[in-house]
Amino acid sequence: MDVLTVREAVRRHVEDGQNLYLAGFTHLIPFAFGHEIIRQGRRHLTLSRATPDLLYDQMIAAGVADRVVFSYAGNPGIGLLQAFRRAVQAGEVEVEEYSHFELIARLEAGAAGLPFWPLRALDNDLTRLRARPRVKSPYGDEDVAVVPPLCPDVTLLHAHCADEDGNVYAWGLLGEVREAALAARKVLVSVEEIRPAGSLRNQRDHLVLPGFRVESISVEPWAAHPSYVQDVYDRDQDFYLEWDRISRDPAATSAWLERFVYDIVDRAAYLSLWPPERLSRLREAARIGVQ
Amino acid sequence: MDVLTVREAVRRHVEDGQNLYLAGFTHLIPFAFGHEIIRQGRRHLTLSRATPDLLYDQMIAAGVADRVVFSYAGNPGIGLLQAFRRAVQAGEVEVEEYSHFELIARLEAGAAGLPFWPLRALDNDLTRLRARPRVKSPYGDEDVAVVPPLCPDVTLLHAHCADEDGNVYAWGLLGEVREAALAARKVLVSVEEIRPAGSLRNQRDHLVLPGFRVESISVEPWAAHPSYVQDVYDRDQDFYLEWDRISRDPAATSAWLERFVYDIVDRAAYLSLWPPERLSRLREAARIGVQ
Amino acid sequence: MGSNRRCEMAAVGARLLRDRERVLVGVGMPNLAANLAKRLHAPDLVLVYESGVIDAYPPELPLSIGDPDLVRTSLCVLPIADLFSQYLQTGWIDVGFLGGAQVDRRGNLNSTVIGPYDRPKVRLAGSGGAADVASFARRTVVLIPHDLHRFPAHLDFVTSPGHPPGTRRAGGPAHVVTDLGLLDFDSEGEMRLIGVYPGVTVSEVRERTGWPLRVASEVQVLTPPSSDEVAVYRALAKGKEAPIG
Amino acid sequence: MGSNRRCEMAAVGARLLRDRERVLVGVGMPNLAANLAKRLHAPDLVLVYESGVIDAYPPELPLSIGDPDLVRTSLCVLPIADLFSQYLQTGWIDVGFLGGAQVDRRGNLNSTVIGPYDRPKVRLAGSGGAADVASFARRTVVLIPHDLHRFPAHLDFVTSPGHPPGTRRAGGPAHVVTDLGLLDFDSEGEMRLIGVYPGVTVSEVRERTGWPLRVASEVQVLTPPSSDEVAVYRALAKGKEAPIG
Repeated sequence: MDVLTVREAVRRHVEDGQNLYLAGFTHLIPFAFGHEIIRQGRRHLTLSRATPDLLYDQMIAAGVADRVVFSYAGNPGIGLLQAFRRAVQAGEVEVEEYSHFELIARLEAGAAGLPFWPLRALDNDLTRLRARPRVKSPYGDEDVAVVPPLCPDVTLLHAHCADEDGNVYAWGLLGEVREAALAARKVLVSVEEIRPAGSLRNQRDHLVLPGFRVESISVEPWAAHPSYVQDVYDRDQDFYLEWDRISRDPAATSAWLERFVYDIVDRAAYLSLWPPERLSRLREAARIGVQ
Repeated sequence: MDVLTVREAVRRHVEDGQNLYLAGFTHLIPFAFGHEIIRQGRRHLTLSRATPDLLYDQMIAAGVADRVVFSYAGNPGIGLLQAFRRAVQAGEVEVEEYSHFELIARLEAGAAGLPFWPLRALDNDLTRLRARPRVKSPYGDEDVAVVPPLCPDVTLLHAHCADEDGNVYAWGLLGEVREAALAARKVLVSVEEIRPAGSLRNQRDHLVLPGFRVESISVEPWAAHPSYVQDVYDRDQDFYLEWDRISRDPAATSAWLERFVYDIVDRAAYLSLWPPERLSRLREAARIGVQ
Repeated sequence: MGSNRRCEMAAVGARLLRDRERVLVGVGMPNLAANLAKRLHAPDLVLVYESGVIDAYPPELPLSIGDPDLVRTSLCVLPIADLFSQYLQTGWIDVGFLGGAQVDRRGNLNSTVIGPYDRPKVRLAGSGGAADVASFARRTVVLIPHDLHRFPAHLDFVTSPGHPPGTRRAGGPAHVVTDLGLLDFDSEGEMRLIGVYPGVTVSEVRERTGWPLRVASEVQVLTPPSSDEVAVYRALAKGKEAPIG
Repeated sequence: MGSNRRCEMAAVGARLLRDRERVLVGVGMPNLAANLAKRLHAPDLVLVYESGVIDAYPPELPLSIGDPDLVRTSLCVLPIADLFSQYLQTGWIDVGFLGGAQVDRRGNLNSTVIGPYDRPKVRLAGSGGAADVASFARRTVVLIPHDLHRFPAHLDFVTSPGHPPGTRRAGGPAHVVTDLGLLDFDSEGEMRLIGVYPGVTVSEVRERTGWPLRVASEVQVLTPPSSDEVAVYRALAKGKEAPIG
């Protein structure tokens, strides 16, 4: 396990053509990693994620992806992902689509090292269109649907903190984060802060991943902005609404990417583009909720 | 969800011939429920449990079981389960035996409502003897072993506490407790204490089971003795050693059951048979460890 | 759709939820209606969100299923895998409370594409958990605005299954709540109008439905929102107009 | 078996564990030896117990794999299902460190029955996780007293698989540590004596083995426990004689 900058972690471990899973469910979305991947000009990626969210919309707009593996491509609580929508309608990215349950079952197969995972079949057009196979139970007449494993080359995630041994801690909604990490060949993690080895031992209920499953830790506060980190900073809901507007216009989308991704060198530069009051407000809002 | 005495819970919900899972992994073993089942004279039970422990040894000695489903029938850290051993050698109970992984996979199938669960095959005599079936993956040439679901009629467990809505909280080693509960038709729970509805909401990391999955809660402090409850009382290791001696002798075993199970009316009476210093020592030992 | 009609829709949707039921709540109007129910006649309604949240009681209307308030007020947060596998798939969710882009006469929902799947005219968000919820919840209730685009004769894509041709399956869609009224499904699994809001006519509903809609022998006029329902609706919806629908 | 031989056995077992390895620790002598290694040359050894405990550092020797001290000093506690499925089955455990009632020339272990399975002469505890560990750990090390009953020509039951007939599988048994010496497995997967404690002869080992034991061309005399090893062993084993073995 190495402690690396986000830039160095992406440089060393993320390659063209890989299958990536930028994990984090509604919060802890690893925007810093995603933006760095755009900046370093990776191409022909397969982007896997149950909920692509704004991050994949931006990455698709930047042209890094050939293919998206997903189950819900919406702007949560707001509407559609416009860059994703355009790219699919134009045939510029391939989609491989599941229900949440099916996609997460694929990760479970990957995390367990098995060639398939069983679940009850869905009687819908995705099942029909993709001719999802079934397996007959040897214990009776029932058959069940099965999905193949999803094993990302690299899973990238953001967490509350890690210790110097690479043990990763997070809380709140974890969605499919753990499975996405355990299914991956490599795991890169950004964190709000890093603590001395051994100092988080009393936090064992929040351990997400032991250090021996982690390739690198990058200390990057605010790496999840505009998504949130439970109890640390709130979602920048205004930006989620703004993105709905920006992303409807390809030119505005490009301009945003120029200014907030390509033209800056790192996350500190990104943060300097946001009014400090806006960021303090998000911190404040997150803390109000903490009992 | 009802709040019932242990006696009433067993009277209402445990019937002859059922498949029971008295859950709890090395700690939280529901001795109060087990002893009550003996006292009420249930017969022809299938006793399922990864690690039968002293509790099933006592229940087998008392003649409640026709069949044991298990993966490790030892006295942990000490040796064998003598009553179990004798009963099996005499052909008085049937055994249905797995590795830990296989047994827990059966519970996972039960908890997910699926007709089988996949895992990598074991090349051992249990696999050969029981002709465990395999399933071919539709995604390649691999095949995997599959085990059938284990769905106990009743799972009985002990936990640290519950609230008045039946939400159940525990921590420490949970082993296969959650799966055993979720796989069951009914779940009966004993707890060290019960708290007002809503008062444990900040303990969400320790929630084992929501109230809507629970049939009844029984307030029964020390219900897990001689096993332990993490941070509340320690294992009565002396008794685990004593049982090794007692259980080697059928007459001594019967005498123990007479005195500690049949001749008493409830758990309070059971506890009065133990020197108070012994119990305080166990409480003390558990608290020393708490940071 | 005016704010009045939204309020009527939320109230009628809420009334379909019984106290102590476990309801898996979709984003938008279902979220509003479920929160309304919990604040009125169903205080022990168990709100479950596909993000893994069990038994939330958010102080304000959550903006999405991933709102931090949902976590703070929850009984617990499950990995999604466990929620779908051990609670939904096994029949422990009483009601799937869903929105959707389109619904057909069998209660099938489309939230995937308009046009052909491989080259869509409009690419929508896709299933999320909706297909799973529609398949495994003990019944589903759909909340959706009533117009010809949303009630087409033919769906381009079935994301979430309704009732199969010719039969009514156990589980599956029980009710559809629209901004015109309330519909259920008859014994053949075909959608049927059973109630309208005051001032709405049956022929108006038929005109805004893309197939010859079946109508119950008696169509009731739905009780307008009570002053309590209106007050709670307003408090919930305040400042949250954008995300709903 | 005398206390000296136990100490030698623990020391030789411990030396087979390398720092930073993840070792799944069985009850009894394996537990003692793994804790010895962690206190000496392998401070970052990751002790994993089949009870779900990851990276424990118990202040005293735990009485069983379910000791409350293991939980208090652990990095985390996993549901057993996750440990077996996501860590063991996937090859993340480097060493399975196991005891057993009997071992044969292929490294197969029996901990199930003596006599026929369906009407055993002696019914033993069964696999627990041993069959899973022996199947999926990257290598296994077996610690077992050396006598004719424990090293029979033929096992009544194979609980935990060793090397298949005629070949050596990747993974599987790497070493066997006994109270006479150290054995490994040759390229055909057959057990072979490679070391003896000072004062033990090769013919003594052969006499206490139930088949014609292969012997390496050079059998080393094993380095006796250092004073550190002895001191730590004594501190660990103190008052814990009963459970070991």
